[in-house]
Amino acid sequence: MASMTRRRSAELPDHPDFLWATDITPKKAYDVIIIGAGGHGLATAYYLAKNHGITNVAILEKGWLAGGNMGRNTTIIRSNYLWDESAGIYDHSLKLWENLEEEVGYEMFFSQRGVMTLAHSVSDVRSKQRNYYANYVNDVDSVWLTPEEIKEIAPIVNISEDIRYPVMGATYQARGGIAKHDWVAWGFAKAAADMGVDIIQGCEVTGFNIVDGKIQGVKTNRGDIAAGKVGMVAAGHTSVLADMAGFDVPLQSRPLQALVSELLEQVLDTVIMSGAVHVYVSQAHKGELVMGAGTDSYNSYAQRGGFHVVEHQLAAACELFPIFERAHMLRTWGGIVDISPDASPIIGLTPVENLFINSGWGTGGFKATPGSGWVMAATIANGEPDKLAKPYALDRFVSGHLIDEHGAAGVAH
Amino acid sequence: MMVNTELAKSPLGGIGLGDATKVFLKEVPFTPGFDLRVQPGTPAFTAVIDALGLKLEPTVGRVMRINADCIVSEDEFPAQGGVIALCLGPDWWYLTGTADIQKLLSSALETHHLSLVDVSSQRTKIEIYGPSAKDVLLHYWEQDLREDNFPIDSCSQGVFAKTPVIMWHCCKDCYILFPRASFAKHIWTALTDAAVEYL
Amino acid sequence: MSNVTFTFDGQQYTGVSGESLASALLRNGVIHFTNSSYKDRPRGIMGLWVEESNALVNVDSGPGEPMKASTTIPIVEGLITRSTQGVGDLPDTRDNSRYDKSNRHVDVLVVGAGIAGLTATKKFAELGKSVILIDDQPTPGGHMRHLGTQVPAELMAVLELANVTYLPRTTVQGLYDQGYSVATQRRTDHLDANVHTEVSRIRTWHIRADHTVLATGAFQRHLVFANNDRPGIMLSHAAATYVSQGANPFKTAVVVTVDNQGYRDALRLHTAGVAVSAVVDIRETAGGASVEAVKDAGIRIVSGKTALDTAGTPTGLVSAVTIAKADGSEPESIDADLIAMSGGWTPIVHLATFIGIKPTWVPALAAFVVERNDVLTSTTGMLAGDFGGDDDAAVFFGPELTTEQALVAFVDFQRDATLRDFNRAIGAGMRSIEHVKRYTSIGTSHDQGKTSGTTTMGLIGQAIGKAPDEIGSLTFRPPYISIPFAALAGRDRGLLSDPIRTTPIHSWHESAKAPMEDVGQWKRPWFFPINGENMHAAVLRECAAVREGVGVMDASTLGKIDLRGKDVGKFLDMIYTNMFSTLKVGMSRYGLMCGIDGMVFDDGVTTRISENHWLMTTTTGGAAKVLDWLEEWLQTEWPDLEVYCTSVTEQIATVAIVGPKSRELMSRLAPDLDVSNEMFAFMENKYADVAGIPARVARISFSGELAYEINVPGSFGLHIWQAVMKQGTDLNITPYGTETMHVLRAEKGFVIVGQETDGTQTPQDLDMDWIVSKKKEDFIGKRSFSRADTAREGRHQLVGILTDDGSAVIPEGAYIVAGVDEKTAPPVKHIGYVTSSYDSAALGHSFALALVANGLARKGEKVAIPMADRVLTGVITDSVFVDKENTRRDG
Amino acid sequence: MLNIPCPYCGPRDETEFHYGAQAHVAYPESPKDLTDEQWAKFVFIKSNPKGWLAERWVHNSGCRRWFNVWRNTATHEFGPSYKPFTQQPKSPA
Repeated sequence: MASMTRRRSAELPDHPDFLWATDITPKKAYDVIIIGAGGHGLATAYYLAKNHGITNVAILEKGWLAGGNMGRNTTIIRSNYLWDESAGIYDHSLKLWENLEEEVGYEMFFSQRGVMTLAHSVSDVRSKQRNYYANYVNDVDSVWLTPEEIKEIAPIVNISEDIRYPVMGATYQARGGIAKHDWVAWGFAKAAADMGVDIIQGCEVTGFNIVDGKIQGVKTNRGDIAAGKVGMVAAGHTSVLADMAGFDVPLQSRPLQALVSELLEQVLDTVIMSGAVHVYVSQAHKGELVMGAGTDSYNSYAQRGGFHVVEHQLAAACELFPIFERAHMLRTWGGIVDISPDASPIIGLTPVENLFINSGWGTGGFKATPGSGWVMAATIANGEPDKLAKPYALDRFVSGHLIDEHGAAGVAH
Repeated sequence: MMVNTELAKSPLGGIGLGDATKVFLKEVPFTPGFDLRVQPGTPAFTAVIDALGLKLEPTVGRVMRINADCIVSEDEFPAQGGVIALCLGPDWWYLTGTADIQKLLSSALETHHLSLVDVSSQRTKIEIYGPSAKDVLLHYWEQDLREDNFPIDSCSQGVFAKTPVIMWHCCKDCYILFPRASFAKHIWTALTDAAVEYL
Repeated sequence: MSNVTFTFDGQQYTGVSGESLASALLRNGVIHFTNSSYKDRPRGIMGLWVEESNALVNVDSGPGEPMKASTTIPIVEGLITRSTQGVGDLPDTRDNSRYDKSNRHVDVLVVGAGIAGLTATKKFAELGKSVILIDDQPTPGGHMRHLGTQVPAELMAVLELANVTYLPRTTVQGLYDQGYSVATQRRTDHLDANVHTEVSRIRTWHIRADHTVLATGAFQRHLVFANNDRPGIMLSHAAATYVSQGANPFKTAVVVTVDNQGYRDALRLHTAGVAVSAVVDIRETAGGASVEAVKDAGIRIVSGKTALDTAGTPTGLVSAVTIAKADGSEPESIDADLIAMSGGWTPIVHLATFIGIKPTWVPALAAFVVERNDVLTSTTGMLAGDFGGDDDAAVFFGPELTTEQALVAFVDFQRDATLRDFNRAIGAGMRSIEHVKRYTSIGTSHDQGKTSGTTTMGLIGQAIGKAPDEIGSLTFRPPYISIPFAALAGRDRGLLSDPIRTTPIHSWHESAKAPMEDVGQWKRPWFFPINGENMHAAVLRECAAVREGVGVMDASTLGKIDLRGKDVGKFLDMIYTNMFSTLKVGMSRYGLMCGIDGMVFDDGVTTRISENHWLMTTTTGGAAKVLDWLEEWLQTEWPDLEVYCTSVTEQIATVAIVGPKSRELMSRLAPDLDVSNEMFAFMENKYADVAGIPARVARISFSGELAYEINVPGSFGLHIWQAVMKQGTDLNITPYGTETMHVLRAEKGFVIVGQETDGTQTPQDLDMDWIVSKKKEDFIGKRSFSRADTAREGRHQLVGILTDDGSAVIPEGAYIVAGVDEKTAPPVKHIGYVTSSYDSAALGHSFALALVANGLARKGEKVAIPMADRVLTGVITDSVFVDKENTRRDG
Repeated sequence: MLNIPCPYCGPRDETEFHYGAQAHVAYPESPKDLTDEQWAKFVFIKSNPKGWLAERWVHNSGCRRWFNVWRNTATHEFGPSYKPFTQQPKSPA
């Protein structure tokens, strides 16, 4: 690996002395209540205040801020999706990322180190190339790499033709990369709080007050709170909330596992995904390898999955990246992802007036955090779907106009 | 169907390896096999039992046989007309043996709703025997092989080295795998790799 | 006890075989072990086992491994190690060690072979249960090993019982649902060199136990005071153990304690010849045997005080400790080269929390414990709160410190996280343990908070006036200790990383040096190059041979499902979009399947062998999926249908001979078979001896050419293939692979599911409305066709595209823009994309299939295909390029 | 690694099964008589509760049978499993 210069990783800078007020007592009423203080909920509140001047907002979180998928994901950011609708919302999100730290005023370790998606068979190459050309016409930056070019960018990739599923090429989005999830969430939280948003942790929504099909507020373990508008941004728990509100959502909550290694000298300075062999990996700023795989097959809210999924993923990793053979798995964890039938999000109005939904981001929510918050804020503020969000309305499942991103999801499920 | 072994090829060419005092592995080529599907408690079921002369019990995992003592390391079952029935599902048996099973069941097939499909080429047969046989298998087989749970003449379908197989505990220290022909080489590689430590 | 030579940071040392690297280095007087990750402060060994968070090394000898705790590495002759600063490095060489896995079911799994674990083992073994006893130490006894006391003989005896399996040097890494555990066993690292290579270095155990006993014991905690990280500051239990085993570089010790364990360790230090200047106890009063014994030994006891700060030598080793009251008053300095901390016990709750059990805080023990006794899981020993009596610990984590002192008071050594960081987190509004962890990075290092976890919760409690269990719950994630990736890959590496499927004819393809295409798990010949042809040349040659002469293809990978019963026709009428119940015996029909969403799901040819016996073929990749699909409908929706499904994919080998000369070849292979069109029509099946083997021959064509598919039992596949090659020699029989097959079918406009489809196409989209029955009341997917979007005008439809430049092959997947005058620079509105694209020998021209919005109405329109490096132009055509009238299929 | 109680084979590892989501969602008597909304509900909506769920699995590496089982999605605890078209045991909740 002569072509590879190994870097020592650095300590992260300190967080600010003050982040947000704790132990807030909820007011009797708010203009807008956001359910869920995950990345998307925090971003929604932030853009409600910043873009629409709506600051009489409460974010209700049953646990601790950013303690769901936002706190337990592999932080990959990219916008090289297949369909035009996806290119619209994900690339909007990526453009927001590109100025986010400055705008929010918080270090987020947003690093555009590129995202590589490997192809391992003739048909795999065909579908990845289609993705590449789709990105081209949508003006989403993307290049096609030969195995040799892959080796240039990521010397640790095994491009030998003798491995079980040889690397035959890859799409590469140079603008893609990673960010540090807690820092992103805390940046949004601090900025929102600074603009007057109440972040109320340990406050669980137990029901909705609905009169004549119109939302009046929510019931919580800390009493009823009235609200003109309510946004559900609860990822894996969306189905539970929708049940309370009396409508169906086509979502299934599944475990998604990830793992990290110990701190290692830098050997990988891009993000590599391989749907065919079910592994994706990046090396974080401090030097740990961060890896994810496919979701477990069954519904679960337990935040844990089967160990065989992890074993399969590490076997695949050793084949693709022989240098990882001696790396150690230090910690595994599971998140709860809300999977929609077409692997695309569900954003917009619900059968209940002034109750809005943003869910179904499945395995790919982190990259969309700013974009999702942006369109959700606009949708709530205007009472009608933002133009980028329109295609993602619930009614697409009735009309059949699905946006099938299974092929383009991080791992083909 | 009688196999013309002049022209036929088995997936592993009858390969064998090992040491019977530790563990021995070998393919037994051209073992006849049939998938039988019939609903217990129906006239069809009775007809099958009469035709085979073997009282099938619809208990998944049970193996029943007549005239078919398993003699490991012999390529043939000793008796002619032997029938072995592995119950794979509530209405599903895998039949093997030396008898002409197709012929035995031909009249039942004409009059009843049942399915008998020749799968002699669908699967091959690998014998694993010796004191370490079970240990070798447990490197890949995740089901419970303890004698009280999987005694002699138990069978099971499951995943072996990431491929589907039928497993039969045919006699002491002896297990038989029926892997699908297309996976036979993979399973052989996996088995021999695991056996190394015991030889 | 023999001596062994090993290397640490380039210097050779001698140690006692069987001891740990940490022990051996202390024996050699190495106290300053390394410097810390970020603040570069001198650090020494502080712990005894996996709780160690300072003394990590990279192992360079043997297979090599980064980031190992020196306290867990058995020294062996020739061991070479390097200290790390909290960051590992990965060698570029392959790790050729063998790793494997094994699976066990057992009545009872006992985790931990301390007294509690051995006692539990005895209990269950005597009840006749099968027991697996797992312990991460090389020998049983737990703490007794460290105390050097004998394990009672009746407990040692259980290891010999027939129904007990004892696995030493094995770590239970994870506990999961329904009694499933994962453990890793270190099988060779403790052995001297050249172990037999067939023995796996690490074995991963998968264990399913009816009941799991957790007897995991406890770690000792450190205390948080200023400069508490100097080399020579250790956990008292660790220091006393090393010293009493002869690894003693120390002269004078001060023991700082919150419980009686400190007194017990003071005595061990004293006995081993270390001068104990004082036992400093935060408690005002202490009693018990160990306290009395310390008094009797004449050791000074300081009550109501604790360590506040330390002083160091020029090289950074600890030289003195300042003790004071908890508020910092009444300071006094005492010289010592060993500060032994006893901050209380932290039971090892990891495995319990992995399955969602929340530990409970017991103030009397100053510890989180797990008391559990249910069907699946029980706890015992220190984990369950049995600390053996007289510890009497104070709930105390460290004295009040000034901001300056807090800057160097370490909570997490490896992360260099200090009380100051911690205080800032509280000040910033962090309340949840999870937030504090993330703010400070406490507990995220190599030891995953084994020592700092409880301390952190205690400190938050102290800071905001709550009990530790009000802060959140002490939760850990698997694995218990870090595991090499390769160990978890086990044997699933190289050839075995994923099963390879081959047909009976595979050996022939290999000897012909055909490059293989991975189709799912199958290896299929891609093309058959002769004398150095490239793929393009080979495929043009193969295509031409098929269209003009005769070619042969191995079609054995197609999925095949045998269907029996009187209701098969009725069933297939629901499964396929077209009608099957009307199919005549002996005939085959092509069919298309949709999902309930109306989107194309699989396709294939199904044959009616006899009245109640059918044979379905599926795509190569779709076989398992389709069988599951059929069974699902039969079992969960229509159980009354008399249909049995049996997979026969490998049972039947299929050799397709294709091309105008295939009739001649077929008649040679089967002299008794009348191969004339009159007697053997398209889509008909005949039975005949082919090359001496009874076969079913079918007039099925996927190329548009006259073709015969010869179906025989798999074991005769190779024989038939060889016979075909022999009989066809003078006809210039040409074997061809998947690529040529794809070109030939594309020239005829035949779709490939997965290439022309991506799960969003209806049959109508594929210009296959002809295959959608209008007569049938219902079939799977029918209802979805009438949904607003599915029924709308202008959906993407399958068409052909001919480029203006016939030598230019459009890349598959390229997107299409309407008209050639339109803007082609991105972003640009597209009307569809290319699904298949090839050069064609038959056309002498490239061609493509594409899905284009409203494409069927657009035939003749000009289009552009914009790409980064060029823009191609062409015209939309019909999707059939060769033999539109289907005349060739009859020869 | 769940240990799933197959009513025919007994408990087996999760890897031998495929998941079938919510049980007791029957194919409509007459799809053509359903509104698009009703049809969409059948096609796309599957119950996703936090807690006890009666769900389908198929033992596709074993006896190949589909069956139903109660499982708690919050704890992964299994309740009784039962064959299709047999009386559904009441929820363990």
